[in-house]
Amino acid sequence: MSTLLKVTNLKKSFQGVHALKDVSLDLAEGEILGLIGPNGSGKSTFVNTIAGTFRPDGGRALLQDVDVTGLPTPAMARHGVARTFQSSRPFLGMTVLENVTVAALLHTDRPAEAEAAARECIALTGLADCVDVTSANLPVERRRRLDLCRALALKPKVLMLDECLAGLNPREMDEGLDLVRLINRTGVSVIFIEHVMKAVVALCHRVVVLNQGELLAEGSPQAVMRDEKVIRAYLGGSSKLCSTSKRSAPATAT
Amino acid sequence: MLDVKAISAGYGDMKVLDCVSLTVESGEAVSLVGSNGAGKTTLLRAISGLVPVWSGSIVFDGQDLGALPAHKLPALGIAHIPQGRGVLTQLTVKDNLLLGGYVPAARERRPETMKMVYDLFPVLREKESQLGGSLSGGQQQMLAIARALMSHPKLLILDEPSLGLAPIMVEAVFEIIKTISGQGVSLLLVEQNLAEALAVSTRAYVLETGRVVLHGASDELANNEHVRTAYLGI
Amino acid sequence: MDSTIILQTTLNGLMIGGVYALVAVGLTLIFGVMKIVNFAQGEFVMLGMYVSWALATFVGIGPYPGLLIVAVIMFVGGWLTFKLLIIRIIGKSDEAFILLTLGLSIFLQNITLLAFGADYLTVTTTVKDAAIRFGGLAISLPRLIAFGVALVMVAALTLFLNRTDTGRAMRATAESREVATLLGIDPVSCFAVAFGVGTVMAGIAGVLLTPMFYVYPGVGTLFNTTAFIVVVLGGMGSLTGALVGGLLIGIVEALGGTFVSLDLSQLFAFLIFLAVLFVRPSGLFGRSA
Amino acid sequence: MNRTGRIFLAALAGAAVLLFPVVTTTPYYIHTVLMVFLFATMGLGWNLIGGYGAQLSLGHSTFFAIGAYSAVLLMVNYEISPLVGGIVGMVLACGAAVVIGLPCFRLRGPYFCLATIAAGEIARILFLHFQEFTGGANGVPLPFHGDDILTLQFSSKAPYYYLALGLLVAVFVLVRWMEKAKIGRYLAAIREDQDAAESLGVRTDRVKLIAYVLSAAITAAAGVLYAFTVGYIDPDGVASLNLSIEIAVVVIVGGIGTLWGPVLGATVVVLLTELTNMYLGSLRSGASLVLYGLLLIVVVVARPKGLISLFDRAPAASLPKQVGTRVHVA
Repeated sequence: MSTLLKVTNLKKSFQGVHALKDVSLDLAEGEILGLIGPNGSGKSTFVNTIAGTFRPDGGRALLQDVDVTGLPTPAMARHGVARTFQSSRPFLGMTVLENVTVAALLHTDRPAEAEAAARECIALTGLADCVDVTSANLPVERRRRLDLCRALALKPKVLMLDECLAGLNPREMDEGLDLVRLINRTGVSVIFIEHVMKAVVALCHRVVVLNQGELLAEGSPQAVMRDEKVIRAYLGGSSKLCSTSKRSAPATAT
Repeated sequence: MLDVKAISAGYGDMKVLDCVSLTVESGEAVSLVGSNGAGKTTLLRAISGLVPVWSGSIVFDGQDLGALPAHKLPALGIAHIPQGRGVLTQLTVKDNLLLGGYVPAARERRPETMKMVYDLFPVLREKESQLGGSLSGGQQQMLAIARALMSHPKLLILDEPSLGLAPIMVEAVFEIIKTISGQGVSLLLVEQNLAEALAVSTRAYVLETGRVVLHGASDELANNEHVRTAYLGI
Repeated sequence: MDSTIILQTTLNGLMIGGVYALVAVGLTLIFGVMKIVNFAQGEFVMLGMYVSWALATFVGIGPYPGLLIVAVIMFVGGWLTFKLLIIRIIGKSDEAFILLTLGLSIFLQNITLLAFGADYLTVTTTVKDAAIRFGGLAISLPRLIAFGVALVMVAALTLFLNRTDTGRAMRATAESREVATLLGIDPVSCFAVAFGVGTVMAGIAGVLLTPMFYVYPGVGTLFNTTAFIVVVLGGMGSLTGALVGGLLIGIVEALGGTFVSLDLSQLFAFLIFLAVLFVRPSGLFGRSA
Repeated sequence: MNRTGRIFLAALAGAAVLLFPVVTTTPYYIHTVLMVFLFATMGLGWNLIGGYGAQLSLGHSTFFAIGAYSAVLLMVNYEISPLVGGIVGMVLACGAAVVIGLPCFRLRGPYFCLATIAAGEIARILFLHFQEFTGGANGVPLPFHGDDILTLQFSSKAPYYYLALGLLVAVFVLVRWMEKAKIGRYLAAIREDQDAAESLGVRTDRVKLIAYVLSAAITAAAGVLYAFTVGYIDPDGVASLNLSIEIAVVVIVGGIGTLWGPVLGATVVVLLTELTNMYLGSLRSGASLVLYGLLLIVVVVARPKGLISLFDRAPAASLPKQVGTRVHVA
């Protein structure tokens, strides 16, 4: 697989706090790359810096050997780097179709064409039953789908998903994972940020762990999960939990 | 002491909490765990009156909180440290602390409380005339806790106190939380650092998509298969 | 150029700048705490002038002795405005506040026109024409008093915000309504106090201006735009900024009016305003975001 | 109401509007309705940026004045037809919009609004100052040379009425097309959430600038027509902050970001002002403005979506029932 996105020595700090110290990573064509790490480790800053929300203080981002470092957000989207937001951000006053049409207009000037393309994406993401529903009236699960659907309509090369499954129950989460796989199969490379490890393990080809704005580990999901450094970072410098005796757990279910 | 009965709540049309019940006894430390977006923060905010409760009731110390505006709750003895610490960055450390004791009952005892708090956090005394925003993340968390203590709370609500802190700072913060808990203040804690959370608390609730799916003694939950696979990836 | 004229002009500008500062400090307090722009601030200045005029004409209390009465009336007026109108749109967009206060400004200006007509009214005081002279320069006494009272008011407000619990509560509310609430502060009553005090500042400015300006319904518009300029120039929400900005605009207008062209005197203020807005939107004394 | 009923009513309204100058001979009435047309036109133009683009501009009188002054001065000083002068004015207004818009769109919240006020006031001061060119505060009267479409001068009000109506209809059609076109969709997205719009590739600054420039051109066109209808312009009349405010108020009262809002708003605001002036007399000219201020206050507090929201139909489609329920797997 050839490298699609190559990030080298990315740096970003806010008022003296180094959110990203020196992060380098590659995303291969067709890959789903998991990006994990404790809250505040710099995952969202990474996405925001690549997506153009923040200008990096240093480092480079190459998309298919084109330098896209520090481009503003719309330009990144036009180059084929799409993202979703940690908290779902549909255009609340618009219907699902109108939402997706805005995204589809990136590739055409004709609203009718864009609408047709939008309808395809909507069908693909399982939102057909609420095409004309105002997105403010959608439940969380549908909003998450709408996020993915809008991103899909952009026909991106790279899609960065910032906790796109947050707030979903296990069944919905499984459906969400299927949807991400589907998008990936259309030829979109994915950077996948998620806290729920089960989802990361199930979905990602490769995982990168960030901690304190630095790359902590990298490898297959299974290998990373077993990594002593990673366990320590997640458990806050101690391994209390691992040392507790392996009693069976008669916790009360409600 | 705190009795949350079957509450539902959310933002706009979006339901985030679905019939959640929870109790915190006097002097008890309870933690609330679950993945991002499960509704933990919303639950804390609903208790503090920052999010309107659609149905169900919240009773604190025998008083129904439903009818009270949010700013009346601190006077009852509820202190809530929000996610991101809520330090007033444009105010000095001292002004932050003075406002911690803004409620009338605490205001009378402010000088002595201030001394007590400074003894607990000597670094704050050193920096008392600096702006809150100039402190490091760890110091800001100390300030947030110190400010909460200024009101002599009966119940301390903490939302992700370890967020964005270096591991060594996390340890320190949890040491302090343990100390406070040891002094008889009830705790309700949301924390993604599961190990620390379960270590300081006696009981815990697991929240998933706005519902309590598990609850029990902290050490039992720590070994629960579901918790371990879902939240720790072990 | 004659240096005496330059000095004299600067001095005149400085004095009037003190009053600009007073109007702007009220505006910046309201903006700082509530994050809203009050387009009716100039009309509150105008109302202060009318109340002062009415006291002098019908009751025989001159502007300076009547200062306190006007302050109380204006506080009640501002507080009522808040309770009747402003409170209804808390949490809505910036635009809603701009439009609401714009409507209020039009309403107040014209209701005054209906009540008192368009005549230019004057208030006479014993000090109206008095002046202090030194080294070839002269400061009219009303201007000096206005300047002095303005400085004292700004200082008092600063002390109030920094040294009292209510003041601290207001600063807390200014930074985060939510955190303030969690500390037991009622943000809405802080808003009410801010709006009331902001109105008082405008009213007092009005009183101080009556000996030097004609009193008429449209007089407030003169101060509305100037106050915005000053507030943005100083950095929205910064009291020191509003004070320095007020003095600066006063001097710029006076110098520009004297040495370039009287009808261009406001132009310079606007140009400085735009320059600051584009180069440093946080203002001279504001904290950059 | 069924479809035929609606078509019938629309036809009736259309006929009434077309025949109005024929049945009434009072120039004042014709002038009043003409002003409704002009304000509706300006409202539609303002709405492009203020409503659809959600950038509250209180400096639109600048464009109005540029249009009016360009056409009038070119005719008075160089005998250039206002049909040409008007185009020049519109182009100049577009230029001014670019100059004002480019830096101002970086500003958010109340700063944008304040910047447009400042720009407008600067323009007014400049119009006042360059007396040899603009006549300063005395303004510029248009000497009457007899009826001629090339000089836009007519002894009767009726031709102006039809010109204003034509302009209104043209702008209305343009805006209606834009609402559905790419730019309209992008503007709507910007209004909802600028950051999210950018993440979908919308170049927000560019889109806003296009809307602003178009808006300026429309306002300038209205300014040209106004100047020749009234036959006299001065800075306090055509470049004032009050005019800027009135243009915005028309839209806000009617319904911001809607197609019919500006039309409804112009009708209500202009008629209200004229009627109170007529019945209470010009001596008490404050009365109409008191009502105007009150109207604005009431609309903002009680009807933030404008009077047009009184005609709102049933709420849009909602979610199919089964979607709302969640199956929970513990």
